[in-house]
Amino acid sequence: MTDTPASPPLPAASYIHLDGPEPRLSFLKCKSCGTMFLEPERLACARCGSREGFDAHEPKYEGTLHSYSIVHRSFPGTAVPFISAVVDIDDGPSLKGNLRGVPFDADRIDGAMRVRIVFDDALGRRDADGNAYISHFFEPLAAD
Amino acid sequence: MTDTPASPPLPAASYIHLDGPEPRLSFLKCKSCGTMFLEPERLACARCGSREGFDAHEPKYEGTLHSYSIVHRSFPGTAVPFISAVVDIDDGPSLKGNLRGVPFDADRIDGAMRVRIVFDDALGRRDADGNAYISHFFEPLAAD
Amino acid sequence: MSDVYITGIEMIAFGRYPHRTPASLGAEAVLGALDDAGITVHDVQTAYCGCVFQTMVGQKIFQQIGQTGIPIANVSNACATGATAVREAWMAVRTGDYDIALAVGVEQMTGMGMLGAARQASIPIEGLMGSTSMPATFAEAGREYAAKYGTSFAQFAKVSVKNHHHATMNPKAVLRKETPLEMVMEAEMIAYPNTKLMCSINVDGAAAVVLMSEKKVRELGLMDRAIRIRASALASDPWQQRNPQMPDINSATQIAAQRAYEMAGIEAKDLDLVELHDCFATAELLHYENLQLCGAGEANDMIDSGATALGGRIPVNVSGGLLSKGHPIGATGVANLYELSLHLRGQAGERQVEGARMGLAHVVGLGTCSAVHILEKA
Amino acid sequence: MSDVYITGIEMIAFGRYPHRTPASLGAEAVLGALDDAGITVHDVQTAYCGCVFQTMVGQKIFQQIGQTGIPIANVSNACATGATAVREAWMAVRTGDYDIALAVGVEQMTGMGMLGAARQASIPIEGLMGSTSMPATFAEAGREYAAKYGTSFAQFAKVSVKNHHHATMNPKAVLRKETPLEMVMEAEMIAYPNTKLMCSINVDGAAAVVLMSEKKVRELGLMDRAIRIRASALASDPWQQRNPQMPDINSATQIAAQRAYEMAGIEAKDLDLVELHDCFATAELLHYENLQLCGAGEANDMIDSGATALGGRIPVNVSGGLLSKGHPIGATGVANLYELSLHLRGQAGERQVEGARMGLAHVVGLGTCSAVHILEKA
Ligand SMILES: [Zn+2]
Ligand SMILES: [Zn+2]
Repeated sequence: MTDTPASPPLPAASYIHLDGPEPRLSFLKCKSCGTMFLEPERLACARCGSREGFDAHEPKYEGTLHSYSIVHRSFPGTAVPFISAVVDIDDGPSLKGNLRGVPFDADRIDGAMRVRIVFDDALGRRDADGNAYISHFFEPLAAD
Repeated sequence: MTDTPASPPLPAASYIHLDGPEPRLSFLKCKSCGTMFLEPERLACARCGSREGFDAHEPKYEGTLHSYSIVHRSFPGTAVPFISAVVDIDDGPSLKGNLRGVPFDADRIDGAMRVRIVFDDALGRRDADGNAYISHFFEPLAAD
Repeated sequence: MSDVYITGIEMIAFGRYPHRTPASLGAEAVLGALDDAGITVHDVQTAYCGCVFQTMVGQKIFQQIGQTGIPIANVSNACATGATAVREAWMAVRTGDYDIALAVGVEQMTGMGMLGAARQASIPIEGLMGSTSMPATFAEAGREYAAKYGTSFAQFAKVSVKNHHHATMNPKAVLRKETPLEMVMEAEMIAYPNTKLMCSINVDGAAAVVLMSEKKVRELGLMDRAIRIRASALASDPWQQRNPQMPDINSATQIAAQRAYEMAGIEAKDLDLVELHDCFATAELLHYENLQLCGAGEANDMIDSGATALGGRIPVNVSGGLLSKGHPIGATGVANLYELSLHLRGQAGERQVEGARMGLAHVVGLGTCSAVHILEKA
Repeated sequence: MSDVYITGIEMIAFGRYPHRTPASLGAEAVLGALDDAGITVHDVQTAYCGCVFQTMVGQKIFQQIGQTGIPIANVSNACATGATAVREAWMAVRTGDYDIALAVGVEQMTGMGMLGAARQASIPIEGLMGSTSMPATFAEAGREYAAKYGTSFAQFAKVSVKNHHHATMNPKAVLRKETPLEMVMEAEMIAYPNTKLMCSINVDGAAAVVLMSEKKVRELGLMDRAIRIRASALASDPWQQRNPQMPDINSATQIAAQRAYEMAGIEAKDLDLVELHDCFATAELLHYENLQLCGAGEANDMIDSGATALGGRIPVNVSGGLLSKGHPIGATGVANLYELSLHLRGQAGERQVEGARMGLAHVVGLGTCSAVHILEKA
């Protein structure tokens, strides 16, 4: 039995970049109105309709929780519970992700908490070729 | 190794009935206008719109070839060549089926030939439970 | 431009019909609508069919009930599919080219899980980057409102209590039982704050409607049973910062509602009842505000005070709503109009909104679009 | 009622775009059509998107190019999908409610086999009860005509020779090479008499069109480049004895064509060119007769004499047709109008039909429906 050497992990979303020492985020920013988008390429801006093009933009790695749900039942095979969260990133777009490091109890979750964006292995998930992935996660800033 | 006794074959289409000594055809016939349909049940007549209902109708087992194609390539896994034929059944509707007993050569096929409707095993095809099926086929009458 | 009227409408009992086809379900609804209008398939001049999971269902329906060669188009607009079919039929009559148009919505969902299917990716992202399940998506929409206005879990749950209660009076609803508040809150938690009893139910169903020009209604002497379409509005989602990461069910609804009120020349206070898109209990409260039934942040009071219950100031989802009637996607938007029509005709039985003269129907489909219709007793 | 005009139209080069999405392909066509009309996304008041294999593509397109909240509906009508989208946009303008409507058709078919998928059953019936493959289905339709009028294999094959020749002058066609008669007849036999070179090609593609009311065309000063829609007709299949066992592509086409001629107040002899639904070479000859381009049984002479070739009496499929341009289902019906518009504007280059003033576009979708549009230089 032989082990093939592990390939480097891949980004779990196109806006996660693994080309530097640390994973980083990069979004499209409309040259005309500054609106940010998550896709790697677009034909025009959904907000202003401009076709002037987009700049790559790196946001802050902190943000504010906007909304969330504590998920107790999901698609078959998905481990539960987990917290699905929408975060408004500082100087960036809104992003969806798992909020971790908080109890699964709405009474103990500050619905407008400040969070940091961190990167980690994609919960051990592998694609058909065995590749590992890096995903973003949210953690409460107050936990520092 | 044990053999389970073979179940009796099933009809390959709902208008084929295996409840007598020989397979037979039965179609819906509109009580109002006499139009015939292949489905086992309908809400109304597609021709006249009547909701008076339908009688069961057994046609003749002969008919006239209306059109055909010699199929040399079909869905993956389908044995070719075969002849796909549309036959106008005497005192019945039009029916699609395999025309057999003729050469795969358009120059040697009489496009308006008289045919008989026969029944036979469904080319050895079995469903997931191992059941055999009985299908209808067309054969040239002139071959008698 | 002359008005357009509903003269025939039908909804089949929603439920599970694993051995039937969408065409068969749709055809049953169409025949009922034709009978209700007192016309035959030969009178229908054009038809629109809404169905999400299958196509060419419109033609297949007419293959079941009478093939007359009329123009038939199939439309799809997520959960606004049925309403979009109605709107297209309405527009067809408005062109002046057709006097009798038919719209039918149908869906066969038996066998589909309540959560739908996960999106494809190189690795599954569900539970890794949050959830894209519908219960969680609408939970997040609800939590957004709650964060602004302090809506409690119990207040969201009361929506189910109310709508399930309404459904006990609707023989065509799939879930017909009282669910007290504790039962709703203690049901299996799917995606907080949506428990299982706060999620709509995937079922099979169909509904159909016959629309006629004013000229034709008068010619056939149907004005006494006719329902006037005062507005038909459709909106797509305008740009919003968090959409589509957080699907925006509010903006499209707000635009469609505003357009509908302007078209009808009325205000929300003129309505006698509303059927709105309660796909999850968390959604209903948001739409009170989106549809201008209350001011900003007043939805909590609306549900607490019983204003939206049968007998209240503005009854909402007296049919039982998607939460209890069931939600056969393509049929839902037409079924809403069926409910309104029953009330405007005074035929809603035990759940009748007394003296109802004006009603509003709303749907929202993720992706995103929203349709609003306003109907009035002719 | 005032006329409706095409003021902007675009088709992307058909081909294989495995790394793009239907929304991206559609958005490219829409931007081209907007540019062609000299307007922006903010001017569009309502939109219709035709796509068979995916839904909510209309909204996704506007999410790519500008979300303005307009009404967007997705339509599906088999191979008549794109044409149905155009027809709905045309009706929207005809209601008087909208001055600028957009229709887009798109399909991403990369990876789908040319034969499609077999129907599900307890056992497969393909090759047991004849064939339901498209090449065989249209072969049988052709053989029906041949049985009546003696059409030969070579005569059917000449359709491919002609249309492939036309495509050599169309840089947006996917197959651009001459195919002499022997090459067509000696290509792999798929379903006699359709050889591989007599089957249309599944490709990705998109096309979009901007429609405007007469008032708006004048206001924007676009009349010099406008194309008047003289007719838009849609028909479903009337009852026929052999349909659906033998899908009837003729009746629906005949009805749609007759309605279109009546609406336009013209006859077939007034046409300068035709783009018709040559999904298989065997289909084209039937449609000569269905569209009244010739009398009963005269299609054989039409193809033999070159009457339908570029330079002939009534050129058919000078774009190369579905046989060479490719057949991205949802886009095809809009792409036909693109071809007509090029000719009516005198911008078709090498394949220009000289002095073209009036053109007809036709599609037929199994299931069954047919749409016919008649366009005229304004
Ligand atoms: Zn912008
Ligand atoms: Zn009949």
